Amino acid sequence: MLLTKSIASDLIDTLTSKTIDGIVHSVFDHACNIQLDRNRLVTLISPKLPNYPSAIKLDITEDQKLCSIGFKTGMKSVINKDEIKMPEVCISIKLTGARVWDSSPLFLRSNISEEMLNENIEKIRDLTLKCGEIEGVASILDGNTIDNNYKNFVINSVKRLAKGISDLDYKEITEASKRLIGLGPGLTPAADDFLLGILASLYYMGYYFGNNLENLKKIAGFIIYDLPGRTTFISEIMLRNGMKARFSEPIRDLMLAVIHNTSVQDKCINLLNIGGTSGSDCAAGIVFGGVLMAKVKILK
Amino acid sequence: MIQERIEAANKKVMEIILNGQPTLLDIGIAEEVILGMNKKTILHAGPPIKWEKMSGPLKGAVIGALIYEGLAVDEKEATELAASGEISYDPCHHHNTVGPMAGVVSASMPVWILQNKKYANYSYCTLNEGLGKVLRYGAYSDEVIKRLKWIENLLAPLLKQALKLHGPIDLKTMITQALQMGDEGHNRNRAGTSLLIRELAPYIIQTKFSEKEKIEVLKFIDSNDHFFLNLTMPACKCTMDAAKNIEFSTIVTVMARNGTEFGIRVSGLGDRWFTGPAGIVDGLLFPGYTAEDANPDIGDSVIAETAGIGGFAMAAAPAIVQFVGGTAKDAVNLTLKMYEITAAENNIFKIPALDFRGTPTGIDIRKVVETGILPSINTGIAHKDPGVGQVGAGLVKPPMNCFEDALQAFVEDLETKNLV
Amino acid sequence: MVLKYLIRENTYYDSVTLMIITREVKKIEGVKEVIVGMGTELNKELAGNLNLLASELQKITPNDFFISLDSIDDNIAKKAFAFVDELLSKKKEESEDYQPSTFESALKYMPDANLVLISLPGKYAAREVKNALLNDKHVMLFSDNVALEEEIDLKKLAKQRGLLMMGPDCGTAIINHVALAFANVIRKGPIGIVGASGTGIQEVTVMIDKLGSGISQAIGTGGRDLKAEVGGVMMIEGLKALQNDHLTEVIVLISKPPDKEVARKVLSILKEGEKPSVVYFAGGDPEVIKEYGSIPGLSLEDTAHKAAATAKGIPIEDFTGFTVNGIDKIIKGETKKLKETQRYIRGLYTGGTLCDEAMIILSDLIGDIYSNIPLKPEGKLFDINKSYRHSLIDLGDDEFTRGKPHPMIDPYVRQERILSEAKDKETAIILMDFVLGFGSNPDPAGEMVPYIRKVGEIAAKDGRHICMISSVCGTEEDPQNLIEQEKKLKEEGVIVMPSNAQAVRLAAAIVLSRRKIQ
Amino acid sequence: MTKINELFQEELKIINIGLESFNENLKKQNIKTVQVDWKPPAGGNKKMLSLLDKLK
Repeated sequence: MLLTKSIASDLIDTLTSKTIDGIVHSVFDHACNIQLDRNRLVTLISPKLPNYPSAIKLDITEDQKLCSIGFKTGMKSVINKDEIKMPEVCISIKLTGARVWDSSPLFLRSNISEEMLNENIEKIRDLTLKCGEIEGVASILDGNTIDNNYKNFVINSVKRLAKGISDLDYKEITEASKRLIGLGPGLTPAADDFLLGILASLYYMGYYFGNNLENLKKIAGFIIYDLPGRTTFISEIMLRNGMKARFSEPIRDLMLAVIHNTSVQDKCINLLNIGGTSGSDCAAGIVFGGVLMAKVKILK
Repeated sequence: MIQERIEAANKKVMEIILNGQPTLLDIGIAEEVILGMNKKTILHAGPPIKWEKMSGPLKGAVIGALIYEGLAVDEKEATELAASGEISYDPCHHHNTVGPMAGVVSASMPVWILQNKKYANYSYCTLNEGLGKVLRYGAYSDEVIKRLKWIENLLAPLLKQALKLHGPIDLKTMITQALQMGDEGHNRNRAGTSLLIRELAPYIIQTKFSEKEKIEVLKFIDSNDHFFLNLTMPACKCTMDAAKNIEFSTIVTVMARNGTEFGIRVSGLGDRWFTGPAGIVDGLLFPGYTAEDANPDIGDSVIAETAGIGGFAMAAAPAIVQFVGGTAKDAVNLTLKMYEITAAENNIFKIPALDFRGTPTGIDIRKVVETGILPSINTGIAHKDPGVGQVGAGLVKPPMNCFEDALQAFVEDLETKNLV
Repeated sequence: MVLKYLIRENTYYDSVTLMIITREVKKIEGVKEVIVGMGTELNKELAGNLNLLASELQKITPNDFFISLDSIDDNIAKKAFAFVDELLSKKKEESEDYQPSTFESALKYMPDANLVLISLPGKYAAREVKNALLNDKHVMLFSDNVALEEEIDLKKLAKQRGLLMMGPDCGTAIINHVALAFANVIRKGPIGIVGASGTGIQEVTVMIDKLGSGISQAIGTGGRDLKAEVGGVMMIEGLKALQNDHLTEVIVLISKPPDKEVARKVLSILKEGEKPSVVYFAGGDPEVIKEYGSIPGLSLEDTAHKAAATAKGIPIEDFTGFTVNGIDKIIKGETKKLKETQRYIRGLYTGGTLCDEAMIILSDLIGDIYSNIPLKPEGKLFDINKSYRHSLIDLGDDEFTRGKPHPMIDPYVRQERILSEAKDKETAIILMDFVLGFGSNPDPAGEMVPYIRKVGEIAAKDGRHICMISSVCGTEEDPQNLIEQEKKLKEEGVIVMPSNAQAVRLAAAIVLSRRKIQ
Repeated sequence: MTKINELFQEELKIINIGLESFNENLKKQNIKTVQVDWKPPAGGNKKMLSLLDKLK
C-alpha cells in the first residue's frame, strides 16, 4: 500500500465517498495521470515534482519512478475520498491522513512600487533567456537573435492577444488565443504553457493594480474560450485550472515573489527547472503578461 | 606525442596515489602544527571564498569559531569581526588540511596529524564533533562551543595519550577493512568507527585519565557513526597531495565545495582552482525538511571520491542504497559508471560485490569531458540556515564547467609550451 | 527533399524526451527540418507552414503524437527515424545489466571481443569504426550515410591491419554461423559468400540451405564497395580470406554490375585462386565472368544452384526451370480463372535485390516492366502509388516507408498497397516476397493473411480471381520457421514457390499462356 | 594466417554499438556481447571535442 504526502485542495470536491472509475491516461517517471471523465483528472506525482492543482503527491522517495511501481497506460482505477485502487496490479493508495495542499489563489495586497514590479518582471526575462530552455515559445522574449519555427508562428498572434487584452476586445482575445492553444511539442504544448503564464500575470499583476477579480476572470475565460478539442487533454485541464487562477506551486510562488518583492531569482529558477521547456515557456508568458499588465494596469 | 606524455604523467600520478601510505601519527593544536596559521586565520572547506559570498552554514561556522577562539563574545560581535577584514580566510586545502561540511579550522582546535609514510607529506583534520547541532553545519550556540571546548580539553588529550601508547595506525588498511564491512568511506563510516574504537580501546583504558572521563570519551565515539570520517578524509588528502604538480597529468587531485562553489584542482595544472556553482544535493531529506531547506553542496569530504572511495565505492555499501535508487544493482552500476572516468583500479581498496575489483580511482578530466559522465559524490545535506544542522544525505555531481575549464586551461598551457 | 512522418495514436511523451528528439534529429546531417508534437490543429498548421504536413497527418487528433521531417534523401530519413525510434523506446529498465559508455570501456568488459557491430547515426559511425580497427577488431558497419571518403579511408585502414570491415550500409552477414543484423539461420557447409547486397545474400544463403548444402561464411561489403572509388577493397579481402579458408570449397560473389575495372580486378583474384567460383552480377554480362574462368549465375537462385552443384561435384547446368511438380497444371488452372481484363503482374516486394532479380527475369520473358526502381529510366512509374501494366514495386524504398520502419519489419505499406491492386481490374497476378530471419518481422506471413483474404473478397465481389504467387526467403531454423510461414500462405490459396526466381517465372508463364489463348 | 582467417576459427564475441535489437538477436543466438550505452562524445560540444582531439 502506498501512502500520500499531500493532496491538492481542488480534488476535495471531486473525490467523495462515492466510488468512481478512472483510466490511467499516461505514465511518466514522476507523474501518472488518471482520467475520470471528459473534464476531470487526478494526477499522481512523486515528491520530485512540485504541488499543482488536481495532483496527489505520493509518499515515495524522489528516485522512485512511477512506471517502476507498476502504473501502466489504460489501466483501470477505482477512486473515492479514502483510496485509489488499481485492481490489475494490486496497487492501493491511501488518501486519508494526507496533508491538503491549498491550490487556490493567494491574493494579498502589496505596496511595493511599480518600478520594483517592473524590475522583477525584467529579472524573470533575463533569467529565462540565460537559464531557460528557449527552444520553444520562450524564444519570443529574445529580440532577434534566435530564429525558430515557433517564434515566427506565434509572434503575430501574441501581438494580437496583447492588443485584445489592452482594448478589452473579447473577440480579438479569443481569435488570438485560438492561434496559440495547442501549439508546440509536449504533453502540454509550449504555447499552452505560455498562455498559462499570461493567465498568472493577468491575475496576480491585475490584482496588484486593483482590478476587480470578476473582470480578470472574464478575460481569462475569453483566453481559453475556444479550448475544447484544440489541445491535449492534460493541457486542457491545466488551462482550465489557470482560468480559475489555480496554478502550480512554482508559478504561484514566483508570482507572489514578484508582487511582494521577495526571492524572485530563486523562485524563477525553480519554475525554469520544470520539465523540458514547460517552465521556460510559462516564465515567458509571465513576462509577456507582466509587461502587458504593467502597461494596461486597470482594465476598463 | 602529447598523448604519450599525458599517459606517462598520469601513470606516475596513479603510482603515487596507489602507493600512498596514510598513517595516523598524533593529535596536535592547529596553530602549532598547520603551516601558515595564526590566531586570526580561519580555514574553511572548498575553494577560496570571501565572507560576503559565504553560504549560511559556512558563515555560522565562522561565527562559532570566532566565539570559540574568544575573539568575539556573541554573534553580533563575531559577524562584525568576520566582515571587518581582520580575519584571513583560506581554504583548508591550501594548508594540507581538510574539513567536513563548513570545514572550519581555527587556531586552538585540536587536529589529527597524519603522514603519508611513502612520500613523507602530512595532512590534518579536526576531530568529528558528533551529530545534531555542530559547528560544521554552521551551529554556534553555547552547547556547540561547549562541546568544542570539551574536545579541546578532554577528548583530544585523552586520544593523544592513547595514540602514543598504541603507536601509529595504518589507516589504509583500516579503510580497506571498512570497505569490506559495508562502508563506502563517505556517507557510511560505521564500520570504520567501530574498527577505530576496537583498535584504541585497550590503550584508552591505559591512559592516566579518570574512569569517568574514559567512559565519556568511549561513549562519545560510539554515539557518532561518522567519527571515522575525519580520519578517512585526511588519509585521502595526504594520499592525493603527494600526487600534485606532476606536469602533463590530467588527473584530479582535489575536489571541494564551500557551499557556494565547487572547485577542482588538476595535478598537471598546479595550484589553480577551476570552479563552478555548487549543486543541490539530490537525496533523502530527514522528516520535516523540504528541498527548500537544503544548502548547496558543501565540504571537503569529497576528497574521498577524489581518492577512489565514497560514491565511487557505492557498490561496497548496500546498506545505504536508498540514496541511489533503491537496489543493490543500482549501487553496483553507479560504481561501474565511475570506471568510465577514472585512470586506474585501486590496488588496495576492493569491493566484495564486484569480486574484489579495485575501486575506480583517479578522475581523468579528459574522460569526464569526453563521456559527459560526472563524478558521483555521496554527501550529507546541510540546512541553508546557520545552526540547524544536517537535514539529509544523498548524491551530488560537480558542475561540468569545472572540468571543461580545466581541460581548456590544460590545452592552453600546452599551447604556450608549443606542444600542441 | 523527402518528407516523412510517424504517428502514434494516444501516445504521450514528456517534453524532455521530445526536446531531445528535436535536438538530436536536427543535428543529423541532411535533415532539413523536423517538427515533433501532439496533433493539435495549430501544430498541424505549423507543420503545413514548414511543408511538413503529409496528408495523413490531417486526420490525427490532439491526443496523437507525431513527428514529421524533411531531409535530403531517403537514407537520411530512414536513419533519422531509426534514431527516433531508439530514443523513444529507450526506457532504461531499472537495475539492468551494466552497459559501458564507450567502446574503450566496453573493451575492458570484453577484451577479447573480435567483432564490433555498429549501427550509430552515420556521422558518428566513422570515429567508432576507426577506434575498433585501431584496436584490431573486425567491424560490421550497418549504418549508412557515411561519407564515401570515410569509407575509402576506413577500408584502407582495415586492409592494412588485415581486418574485415563490412559496410557501411551492410545489412546482412553470417560469420561463424552467427546471423548478424538481418540474416537467416543457415546450415553449415562448404560454400563461402561475399556479397554487396543484403537481401541478395539472404536469398542465396537460403536457397543453398534449401538445396541441402550449406555455407562457411557470408561476408557483406556494403553496396558501394565495387564502385571505382572504393575499388572493391573489401570484396577482394573477403575473397582472399575465403580462398585461404579450409572450410570453404566454393566461392560465391554477389553484386550489382560493378565498375568495369573493379570487375576485372575482382575476377582475376578469383582466377588466381584454386577454388571454383560462381559470380552473380545482377543483370550484368556473363561473358566477362566466363572469360576469367568463373561460373556466371543467372539469378540469385541459379547462383545458389550452381554453387551447390559445384560443392557436390555434380554437373553444372543453368537452372531456369521449376523444382515443383505439376507446374503445367497450375499454369493452366490459373490461366483459365483469369478474366479478359486481367493482364498484368503486380509485384509487391520488401527486399530490394529480390525486386531487382524479378525485374531482370521478367523483362527477359515478357517485356517491359515498370517500377519505382526500374532497370531502365523509361520504366520509371509516373506515380509510384499507382501500378501501370506490369509493375514491380520495391516497398522498402524510402518513398514508401514515410516514417515507418522498413516493410521487412512493419508490413503496413504492403497491406495498404495490396488492396488497391486487388481493386484494379487489370491485376492478374500479385507477386510477393516474405523475408524471414533475425531482424525481420516475427510473423510476416501472418501479418498479411487478413489482407490476402480481403483481396479474395474484393475480387470475388467482382466475379474475378486474382492469382497470388509468393516465395518465402527463409529456413526451417529461422525464428519464424519457413514451414509455418508457407503453411499460413498456402491456407489462404497463395501459391508458394521455393524461390523468388521460380515465383517470377511462374507468373511469367501464366501471362504468356494467356497471351497464347488470346 | 591472416586476421580474417583467424576470426573464422574463433568464437564470436561482439561489442554492439547502436541498435539494441541487434544485441538481443545476438543474445538469442547465445553469443557473448557487450552493449555500449553510446552517447555523442563530449555531448556534441564542438569546442570540447577540438580540445580533446588536440590531446590525441
